[in-house]
Amino acid sequence: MARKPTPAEQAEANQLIEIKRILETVLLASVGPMTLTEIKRVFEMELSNDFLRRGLEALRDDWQGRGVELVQLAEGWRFQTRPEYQRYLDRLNPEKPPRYSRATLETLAVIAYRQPVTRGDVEEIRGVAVSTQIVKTLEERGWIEVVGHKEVPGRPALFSTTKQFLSDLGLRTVAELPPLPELAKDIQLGIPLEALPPVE
Amino acid sequence: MARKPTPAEQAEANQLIEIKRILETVLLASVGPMTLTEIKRVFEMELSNDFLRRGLEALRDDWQGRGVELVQLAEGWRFQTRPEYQRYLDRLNPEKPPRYSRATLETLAVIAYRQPVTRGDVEEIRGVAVSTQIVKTLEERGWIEVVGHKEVPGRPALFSTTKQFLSDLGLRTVAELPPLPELAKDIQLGIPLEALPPVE
Amino acid sequence: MSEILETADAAEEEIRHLAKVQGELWTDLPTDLYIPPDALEVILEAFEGPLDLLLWLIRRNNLNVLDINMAALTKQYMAYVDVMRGLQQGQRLELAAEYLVMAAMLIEIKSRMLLPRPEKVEEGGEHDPRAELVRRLLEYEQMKIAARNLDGVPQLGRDFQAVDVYVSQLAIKRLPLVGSEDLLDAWRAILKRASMHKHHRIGRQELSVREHMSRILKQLQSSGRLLFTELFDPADGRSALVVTFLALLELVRERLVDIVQNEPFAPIHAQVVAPIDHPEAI
Repeated sequence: MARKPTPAEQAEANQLIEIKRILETVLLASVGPMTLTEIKRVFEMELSNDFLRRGLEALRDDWQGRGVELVQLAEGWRFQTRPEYQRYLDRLNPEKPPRYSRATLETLAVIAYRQPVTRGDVEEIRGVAVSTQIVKTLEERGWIEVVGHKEVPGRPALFSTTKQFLSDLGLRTVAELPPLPELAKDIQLGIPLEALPPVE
Repeated sequence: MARKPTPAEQAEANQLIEIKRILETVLLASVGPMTLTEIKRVFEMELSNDFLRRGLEALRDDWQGRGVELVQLAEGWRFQTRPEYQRYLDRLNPEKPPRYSRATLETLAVIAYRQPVTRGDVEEIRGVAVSTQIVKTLEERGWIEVVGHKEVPGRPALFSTTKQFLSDLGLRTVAELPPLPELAKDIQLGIPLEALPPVE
Repeated sequence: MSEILETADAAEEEIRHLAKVQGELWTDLPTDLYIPPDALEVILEAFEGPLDLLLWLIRRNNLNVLDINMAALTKQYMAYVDVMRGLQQGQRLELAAEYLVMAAMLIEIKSRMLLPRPEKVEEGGEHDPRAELVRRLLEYEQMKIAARNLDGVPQLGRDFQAVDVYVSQLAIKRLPLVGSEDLLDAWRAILKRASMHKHHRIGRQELSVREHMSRILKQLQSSGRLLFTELFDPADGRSALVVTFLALLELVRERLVDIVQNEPFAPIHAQVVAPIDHPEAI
């Protein structure tokens, strides 16, 4: 920096340092992710969203290269450990959360990528019935929820994924999910593919 | 440092940095305090208690001057927020402040508006007995005090409100209490106010 | 395509694993939709349904689904359904039914392929009977891979943790807050209960009187006896002097303070009423 900061710039820089310190403390102590609105409530004075976001981004930069990172999720901002450090945590607490069955994961994938969908839609794609237990498991985890009903006979429930699902995967929006793999161009049916009409 | 560190010293310094990073991550993620034995279990390699303690102390120093501190307790090491930052956290989870019972508030009101009064006066005005606990609560709060005794059988204590009561309520004098539009003065005295000399 | 082959490898791995779990029950991989009865359970657990199995067969074995002996397969499936009905395995029965539907679909496709094609097709009319099956297989495969990718995304509690810093609480006891409005409310409540009594308007002036009564009592309490004039401070101003005087009168009237003058023109004193001096006060 060649130019000396003006007193006003110096004051703002000092204020940013103090605000970062408060942000860090509150976010480290918070149990869940914090929205901007919640974070705002922490401060005595009224802070602009812009200033607050700058503070959060500066804080995120400060934590670069450590075992814990500040991330922005669907539900807000949260400090979380980096996956690279999980092995240390695992040694401490060897009990792993149970892995989901393929049936549960496939059901979740259909709901995540095709939402909102009915259970019937999921069954149509997977070619098998979806057990009530699977739906219950995902609902209890807080990953899927009923967002409405389809106006067809029986008015089946429409499921979507929740914000918590995204946060639990470290994501902000559904668009950040791994991209859906491209549909394979063909399938070996033992018959020359050219005979088949284009598949949409 | 005037002297260039030897390669061995350099290696140890680097190791300390990485160990601090792991310690920080594990301690920030830990729900409760961690004993030295637990902390040791986190590492692949065998670390001496001495080296580990040096790492913890260095980490504690790194966190000086922030809103969160690393402390050593009887149960082990843990990160915790500094009390100075509690007000920010309190604003986040505004706990409903405790409230006095109606009986306590009414007793206080009678003492404030009719001071100096005896407990008997309060009881007469409120129409119910005043428990010793209520009087004790208000005395311990420093809001009422005995200013004399009434020369009737039993010489009951005369209570008035204190200066602290006024300052806690943000008042300068008792006269700044909200004026009572309708006050059953005669409940206490049984004498109409007109008997008193005219008030300027 | 490598992803797809990986999926097939994973399925194979799964079957081997399951077969091991089941002991020496069954170690051969299926080569068509025909499931040996003793492998039924393994197949049902290894595959997520007939689409999954068919997909695996096609990807793994380059199977021509139309070469499957449909008649034998159907017969076999019907036998499973019978067995499962006998075992009261509702869940499995349902799953077996899905395989049956798949077999039926394949039979339908095969039969339609065998029929001679009409010379001229109306637009949008007849199309390859396999198209729908292919579409479903591809869509299922896409979701199957998507599910695996989703599982690969780092997950809270499994691959990373939220931080949990202890919030230290100051050991100060939170005291109830009281505002002057609360006192007014309390008074109103008392008045409401005592509404049969005659009401009177009380202003700030009277509150001042009562406050001065407390002050004078406190003063006399510590000194015992004071010169009448000592109770007044001219610096307080005229209205304060009046209020002090009123407070003194009220104290006398309430028999809390005595005003004494030993002889005419002697100094007037105020003192706390003493029980010994005034036994008749009772």
